[in-house]
Amino acid sequence: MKYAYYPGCSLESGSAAYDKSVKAVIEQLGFGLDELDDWNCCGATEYFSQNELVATSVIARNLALVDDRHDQLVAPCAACFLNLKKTDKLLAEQPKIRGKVDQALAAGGLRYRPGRVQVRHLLDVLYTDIGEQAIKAKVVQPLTGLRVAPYYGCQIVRPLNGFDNPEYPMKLDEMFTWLGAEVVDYPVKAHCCGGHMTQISEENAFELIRRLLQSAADYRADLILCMCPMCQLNMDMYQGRVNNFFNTKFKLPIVYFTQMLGVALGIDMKKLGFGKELVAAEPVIRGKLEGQTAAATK
Amino acid sequence: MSESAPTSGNGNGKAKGKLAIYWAASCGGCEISILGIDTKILDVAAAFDLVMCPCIADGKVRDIEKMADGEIDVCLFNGGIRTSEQEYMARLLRQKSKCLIAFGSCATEGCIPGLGNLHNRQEIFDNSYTSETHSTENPDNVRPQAVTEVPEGKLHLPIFYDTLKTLDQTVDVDYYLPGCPPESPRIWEAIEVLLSGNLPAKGATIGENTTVCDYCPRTRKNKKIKEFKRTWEVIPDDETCLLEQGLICAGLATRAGCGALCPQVNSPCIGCYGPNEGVEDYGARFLSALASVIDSEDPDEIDEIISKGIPDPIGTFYRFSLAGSLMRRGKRPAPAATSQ
Amino acid sequence: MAEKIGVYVCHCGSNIAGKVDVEEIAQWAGENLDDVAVSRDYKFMCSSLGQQMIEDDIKKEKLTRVVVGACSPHLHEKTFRRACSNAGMNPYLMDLTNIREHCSWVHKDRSLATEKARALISAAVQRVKHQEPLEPMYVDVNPATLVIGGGIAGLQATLELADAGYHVYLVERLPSIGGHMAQFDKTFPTLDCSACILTPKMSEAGQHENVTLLTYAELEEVSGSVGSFKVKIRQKSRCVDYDACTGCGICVEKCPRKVLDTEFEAGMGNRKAIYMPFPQAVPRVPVIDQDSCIWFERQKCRACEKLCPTDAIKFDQEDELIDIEVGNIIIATGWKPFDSKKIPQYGYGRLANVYTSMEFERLCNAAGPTNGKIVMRDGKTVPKSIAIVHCVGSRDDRHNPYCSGICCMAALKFGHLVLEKTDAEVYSFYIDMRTNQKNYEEFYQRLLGEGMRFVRGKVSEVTDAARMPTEQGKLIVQCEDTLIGRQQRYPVDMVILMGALEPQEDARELGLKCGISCSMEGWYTERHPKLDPVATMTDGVFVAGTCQGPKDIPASVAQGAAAAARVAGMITKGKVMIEPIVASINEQACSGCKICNNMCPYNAIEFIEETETSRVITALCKGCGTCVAACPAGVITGAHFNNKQIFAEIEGALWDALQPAAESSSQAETVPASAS
Amino acid sequence: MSEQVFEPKIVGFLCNWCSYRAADLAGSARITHAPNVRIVRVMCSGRVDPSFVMKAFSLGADAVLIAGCHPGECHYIEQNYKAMRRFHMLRQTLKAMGVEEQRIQLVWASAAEGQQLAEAIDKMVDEVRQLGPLGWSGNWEENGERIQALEDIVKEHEQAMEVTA
Amino acid sequence: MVAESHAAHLSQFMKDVMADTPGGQKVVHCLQCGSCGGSCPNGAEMDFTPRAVFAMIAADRREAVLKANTMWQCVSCYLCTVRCPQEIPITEIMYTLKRMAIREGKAGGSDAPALARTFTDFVDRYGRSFEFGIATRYLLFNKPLSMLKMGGAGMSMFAKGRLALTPTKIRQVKQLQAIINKAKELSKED
Ligand SMILES: Cc1cc2nc3c(=O)[nH]c(=O)nc-3n(C[C@H](O)[C@H](O)[C@H](O)COP(=O)(O)OP(=O)(O)OC[C@H]3O[C@@H](n4cnc5c(N)ncnc54)[C@H](O)[C@@H]3O)c2cc1C
Ligand SMILES: Cc1cc2nc3c(=O)[nH]c(=O)nc-3n(C[C@H](O)[C@H](O)[C@H](O)COP(=O)(O)OP(=O)(O)OC[C@H]3O[C@@H](n4cnc5c(N)ncnc54)[C@H](O)[C@@H]3O)c2cc1C
Ligand code: SF4
Ligand code: SF4
Ligand code: SF4
Ligand code: SF4
Ligand code: SF4
Ligand code: SF4
Ligand code: SF4
Ligand code: SF4
Repeated sequence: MKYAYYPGCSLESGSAAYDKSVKAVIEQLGFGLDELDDWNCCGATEYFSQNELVATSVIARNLALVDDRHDQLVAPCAACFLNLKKTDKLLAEQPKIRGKVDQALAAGGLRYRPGRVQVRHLLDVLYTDIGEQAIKAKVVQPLTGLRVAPYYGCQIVRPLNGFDNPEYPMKLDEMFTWLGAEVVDYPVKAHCCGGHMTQISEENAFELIRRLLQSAADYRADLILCMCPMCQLNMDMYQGRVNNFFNTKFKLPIVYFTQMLGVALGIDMKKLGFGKELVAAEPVIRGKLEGQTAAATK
Repeated sequence: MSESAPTSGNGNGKAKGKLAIYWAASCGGCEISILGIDTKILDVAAAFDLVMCPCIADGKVRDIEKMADGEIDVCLFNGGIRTSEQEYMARLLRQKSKCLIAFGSCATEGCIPGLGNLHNRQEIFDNSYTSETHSTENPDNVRPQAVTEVPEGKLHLPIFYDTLKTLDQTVDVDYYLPGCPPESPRIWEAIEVLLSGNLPAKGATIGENTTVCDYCPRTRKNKKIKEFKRTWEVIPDDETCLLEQGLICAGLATRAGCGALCPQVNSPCIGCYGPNEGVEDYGARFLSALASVIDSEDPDEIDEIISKGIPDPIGTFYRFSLAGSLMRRGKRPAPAATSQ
Repeated sequence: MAEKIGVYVCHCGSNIAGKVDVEEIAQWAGENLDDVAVSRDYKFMCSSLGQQMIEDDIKKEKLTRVVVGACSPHLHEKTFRRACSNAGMNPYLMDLTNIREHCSWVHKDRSLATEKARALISAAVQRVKHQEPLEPMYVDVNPATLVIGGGIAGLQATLELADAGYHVYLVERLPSIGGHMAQFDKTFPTLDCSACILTPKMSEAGQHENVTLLTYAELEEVSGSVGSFKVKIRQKSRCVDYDACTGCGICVEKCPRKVLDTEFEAGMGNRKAIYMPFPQAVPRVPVIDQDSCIWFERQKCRACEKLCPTDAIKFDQEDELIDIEVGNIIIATGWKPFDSKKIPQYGYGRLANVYTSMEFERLCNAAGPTNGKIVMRDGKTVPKSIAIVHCVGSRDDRHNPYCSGICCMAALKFGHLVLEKTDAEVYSFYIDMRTNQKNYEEFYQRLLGEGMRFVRGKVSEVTDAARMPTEQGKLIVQCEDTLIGRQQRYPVDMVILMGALEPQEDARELGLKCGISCSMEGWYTERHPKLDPVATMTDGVFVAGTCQGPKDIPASVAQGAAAAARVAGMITKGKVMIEPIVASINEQACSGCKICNNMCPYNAIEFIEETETSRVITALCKGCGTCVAACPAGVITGAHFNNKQIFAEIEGALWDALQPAAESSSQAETVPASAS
Repeated sequence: MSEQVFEPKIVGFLCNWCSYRAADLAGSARITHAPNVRIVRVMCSGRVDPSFVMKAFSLGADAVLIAGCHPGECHYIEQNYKAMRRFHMLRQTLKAMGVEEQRIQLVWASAAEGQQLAEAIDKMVDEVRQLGPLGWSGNWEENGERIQALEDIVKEHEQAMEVTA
Repeated sequence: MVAESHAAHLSQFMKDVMADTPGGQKVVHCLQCGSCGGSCPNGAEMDFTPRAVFAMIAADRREAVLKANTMWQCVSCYLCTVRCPQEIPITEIMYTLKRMAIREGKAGGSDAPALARTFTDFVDRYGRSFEFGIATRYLLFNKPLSMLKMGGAGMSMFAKGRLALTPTKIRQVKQLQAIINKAKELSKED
């Protein structure tokens, strides 16, 4: 298996921390992830709202760009993952649409071949392909004492993931028990973060974000782990405004799971893009982990 | 055509019979196998005069043409009918022979030359005479011509048919002797039958009614196949049935006669002895049996097992019998043969 | 010898003649088809006059074969076969071809319908030439019967037969008979006490002179066929001597090892390592659960052995295989509950106060772990509000597409019990209220009156994630109240999930052993869904109760009785006929390749080691012909459907297809003669 | 008679317990459908031998329909799975010979599915109509130049003999 | 599956929705159970719950549905889809309704179409999305007020280096545009 990497637009700018930590973790775990050359935007949810054929064609371009040396396309972003996967399935199963997309791609000199690449989410690759043994073997800084709330959001687990339960996913939970963290089993881990609702109807979105923060706080989480730039953005950037709006006092750092995985693997926090989140994570993490090591050495 | 038995000559003072051996579209292996009967060839020589056998003795068509109808007692005819000349010879020998025997796989069911029936003449020539194949150099695109004008007049070459036919698709046949080639001991057994005068019903195949598995010493347990394997993919153990190890062994469907030579040396039977008694279509029987034991109930998986394990179904099921089978080309030009 | 065939084409009034030119076809067949000696058309072939005509012709014209072109063989094959045998002809030398259902009734164009009918007649004529005389087989019916499953359906069947004077072997895999009904408190819609109506039946079965009770036993193997099945039963080791034990219960009382009872108590209570599932268990002989017994775990204890007054404890008892012979089998293996953990958004297993319906049955059962007190998992708090969720795992393509039929009523029953025993509010969240049996709708009316609250909407999720202070510490049931079209949240203390009835895990496997099939979902397939609901496609094997599909107790009982009646009918008749349509192997030619050995679901093909050939056990073969099509050597023949017959039929059906090609081949005859 | 639409001849192998009864049901319910399928009754779709299909093609059928009980609902428990496997194997084999997939179809129809069976037949007839005749036996015939060539040989041989004579 | 011959009796709206949605044939099987409406994170804000929308589709109430906010409230969380007992592709139908509403000029009441347009315009031009550009353009034209409210968070994002001020462009923009243009052309065909 060889992996092509589709970072997605957000990882280029707003979520550079994700990108950075993915790369650092991958390097530490010692396996290859080659960025797909000249990839284009997956269209988020926006293309599908306007023109299905354009949406699928734009996405199919990425699938067509994967060269013969790679048979897996890995996306870290939930929306990118779902769009790529959904399109791949659609094209494989609906010859009528595929016929048209083929024509569109041909206009750009490209060709889509059904079943050639497998679209995977990064979590799936780390959990399934790398696996417990390999990851555990590389842990140098167990996350003992840190209460993490894994947050899956929607589109990684629904509707097509096939590697975890769409209602009550567990893979990220399991991975963090490998790392020694205390995993918080809270009920909203696969509920919606509001998506682009922040842009359209803020107050709705605030309520959705509040539900997540509230539940994580109720379960006394130290921080929330996420795996999608949009989720991170909504819960992090809007946390202050949610506090203002509801008169709450949430102060929950929202970090990418790869960042925490990196910490456990002993990678320097600087290299993992910490510091870019608006609700600072470093003090919380250091506080907990150092306290723990201190307790252990006593 | 021939209703009476051939004049049997046993060397015991009776008049010697006449024997013709002819080859049409075939490889010559059948003749070698005849010679393989060893010293018994002398008994044959004692019983028969060899009036024709282009491979090993001189003989002129003209002499045959001059014979009276039915003058030849036995004709062993090997090879399928691919050209007008071969058809002419088949008709001629039929007319002149009391007993015409389709000898070997080519004559009985078409054999390897019959696989050409996947294509028509045009396709075959295109492939052979253009430089698509590595062994071809033909810059001027020369093609064989049925008729060529020379100053002396017209020269004729036999024309090459679209379709290779078996002997019995061309002329009436009395008996069949299967095998590619027929095993020498079976040839001798057949000759003994002929000499005995105790003839089977017309149209019979002189051979056994059971299949190769009957002679195969391998142990059979349970036939369930999740994956068909190609011969180079596994080194089979030499105890268990090869099919049960995933290899496509045609021994199941192939008439006994060879003594299970191939499976005994760790090589799956490829089916050269043709269908068993009473079987209408070898390939259909074989594929039905194989498909029946695929271990899956999911249509997609089944399709995958088949297309992965049997990329060339015609070559697998009809390697020897395409021409003689019920199978015909579809309307559209057949796709280029998938390489094995 | 050429055959003399009689061809009879039926008008069926205008049913056939209205679309097919019957007279013309009859004439054509007489003139054009080889070997046809007589060819007639007639208004109603199946009438006594029509049959008489065939009989007369057979005798007068010395017909050797008969072809009838009329309706479906499923309607009248028997009729015409009878006519033939009346005239002294073997009935299997007749072929009935369907030119009504398959032709006149479904085609618009008269000339096209006529053409098709002609082809069908031609096919039948070609086929019939190759048909062979066959003799039906008869076997005696063994009057003993095997009933598998001791739930209410199996009990009913057992008692009906035993009372009629026939012997019954009742095999139950658990330590006691009784089935699910034994776990219930009350039964809808009359609310009679389940134990009160079930226990008498259980003890009757336990004591009946005609019943051999085999509990803690399972079916191992079935061979043979209708009339004479040979059955192997595995009697699992109880570690208790069945005959010596008096059922005093001292061992149970003194056993120090307590384990969670996930069977009878549905995980709501405990039992001992040596146990009888419940006080009224039949038989009253305990079993040792070897997985939890201390002796089996670490060779300590033996308290039960020491205290048993009759020395009945036998730690070294082994499984025993019992061979029995019966004439018929009734399968009544019931259902198993849906695993509610498969719907994680309902929180079962994660949220303490979410219950399954079977847990709740035990919770409100007077003989249950709380003596019938409805309390939450902490064992003391009485809930103030309870939500009952319908259709959990039913009517859901992701789990089971079917309606489980009984859970709406069970939900109403629960509602009533809660309202009777507590002050709690009860909500039912339903999609449709299914109450369509006698007195069921009245029961719904009663609950409306008793103040049960009904919300029409499938529950979306049950959560403890509170959004408002009023929701703190509660279970929140979220759904759309579809009647007002709004999303709603209901904070409650307890949630009951009305899980689906599902087929037993081993239903398919057991079915295979007995030679019967299951639907996609795993319910046993009856012979006819309306007109033969307890028979199966395998003669001599019957089904009753919920193993055939979800149903309530009255329906299960009715089926148990019906199956018993069918079996009693067979026993009274004494003999059964078996169709001679079976496969046979030319053993001389069989190479022993074993391809066919895997083909037969009835295990009718055996491999004979000495000769290394295969053989069909005629009595087991059902005549499907699958092995015939599989044999690579072509040495299996299927009676009445052999290759020759079918090839001839194909040829006849296509009599008009090769006309043009035939012309060209006649051309080929005129090749030049060779030079001479 | 000018332009006639091509009406394919199709042989249908129907299982006695389900699809044959479905066809019966289509009849009782008067569900009209195309008259092109000539039905051969077999006890089970598992009885359908690939050689039946080949035989039908070689005798001039343009297509073959095989119909049986739905997977998992076989009257004989599981024999329709065998039919399914053979069907896939045969279809791939025929495809390699240039026979279009639509010419051999496998349809599941329970005894209750008269409507579905009728629809499947109509659909199939339509598809095969589009394809035109299969003409299997015709595809095997040689063209007229064969006779000419044989005549040439006869002539040449006669002439050759005269020379030596 | 509905037999095709029966499809003729369905409402025109239903037929259109079915034709426009992969797997959309299932919508006739809606049981009106309300799982979807009960699950939707924005269900409370919708004019009609998805369930109600399906009833309205069956009743051919096209105008009312396409003018409703329901589909614009959908955030594609797919909860309804994975819970629907009839496996109806609800979220995909929401997309279909969005497209229909835009096509038929009914999508007046929501800002979502504008956001979508802004977004795709950028992608059409650069091949990548460009958060800063999208946000400013969209907010400037659609919600100048919230621009002010956002300001603070936007500034912090900028300060953290999380807002790029210039878009990245893919190398083969021409190729992408050729594909998009061809796709647009093809989608007009039917
Ligand atoms: C919560 C709930 C409440 C209900 N309340 C009512 C009610 O009030 N009124 C009503 O009419 N109906 C009620 N029902 C329905 C009722 O449970 C069934 O109708 C009834 O149990 C069916 O009886 P049965 O004999 O078919 O199956 P079961 O009761 O399931 O009995 C089957 C028996 O077969 C045994 N068995 C299974 N497999 C094997 C095997 N392989 N070998 C040997 N033995 C085997 C089992 O151990 C069991 O003893 C309720 C159902 C539920 C879920
Ligand atoms: C519109 C409608 C459609 C239906 N469709 C279906 C369906 O598709 N499938 C299905 O399963 N069910 C259907 N049913 C239900 C079905 O009709 C019944 O289940 C079935 O008819 C019951 O049969 P029965 O023998 O009990 O009663 P009946 O059919 O009523 O037969 C009773 C017989 O007894 C005779 N009789 C009455 N009194 C006397 C007397 N005193 N002396 C002598 N003879 C007497 C009557 O004349 C009658 O012939 C339908 C019902 C309705 C109303
Ligand atoms: S190896 Fe081949 S010949 Fe031998 S038993 Fe197996 S299938 Fe038959
Ligand atoms: S030996 Fe086992 S069954 Fe007996 S009392 Fe001890 S634990 Fe209980
Ligand atoms: S009986 Fe009622 S609760 Fe049970 S599946 Fe049917 S509708 Fe649902
Ligand atoms: S009375 Fe008839 S129509 Fe009404 S709910 Fe009952 S079954 Fe349905
Ligand atoms: S015909 Fe069918 S039932 Fe009979 S032996 Fe063969 S596979 Fe078994
Ligand atoms: S498949 Fe045929 S040859 Fe093989 S064992 Fe069975 S009967 Fe014998
Ligand atoms: S969940 Fe599915 S079946 Fe239920 S109302 Fe919604 S769309 Fe209809
Ligand atoms: S996908 Fe859309 S409609 Fe469905 S639950 Fe999520 S937001 Fe609601």
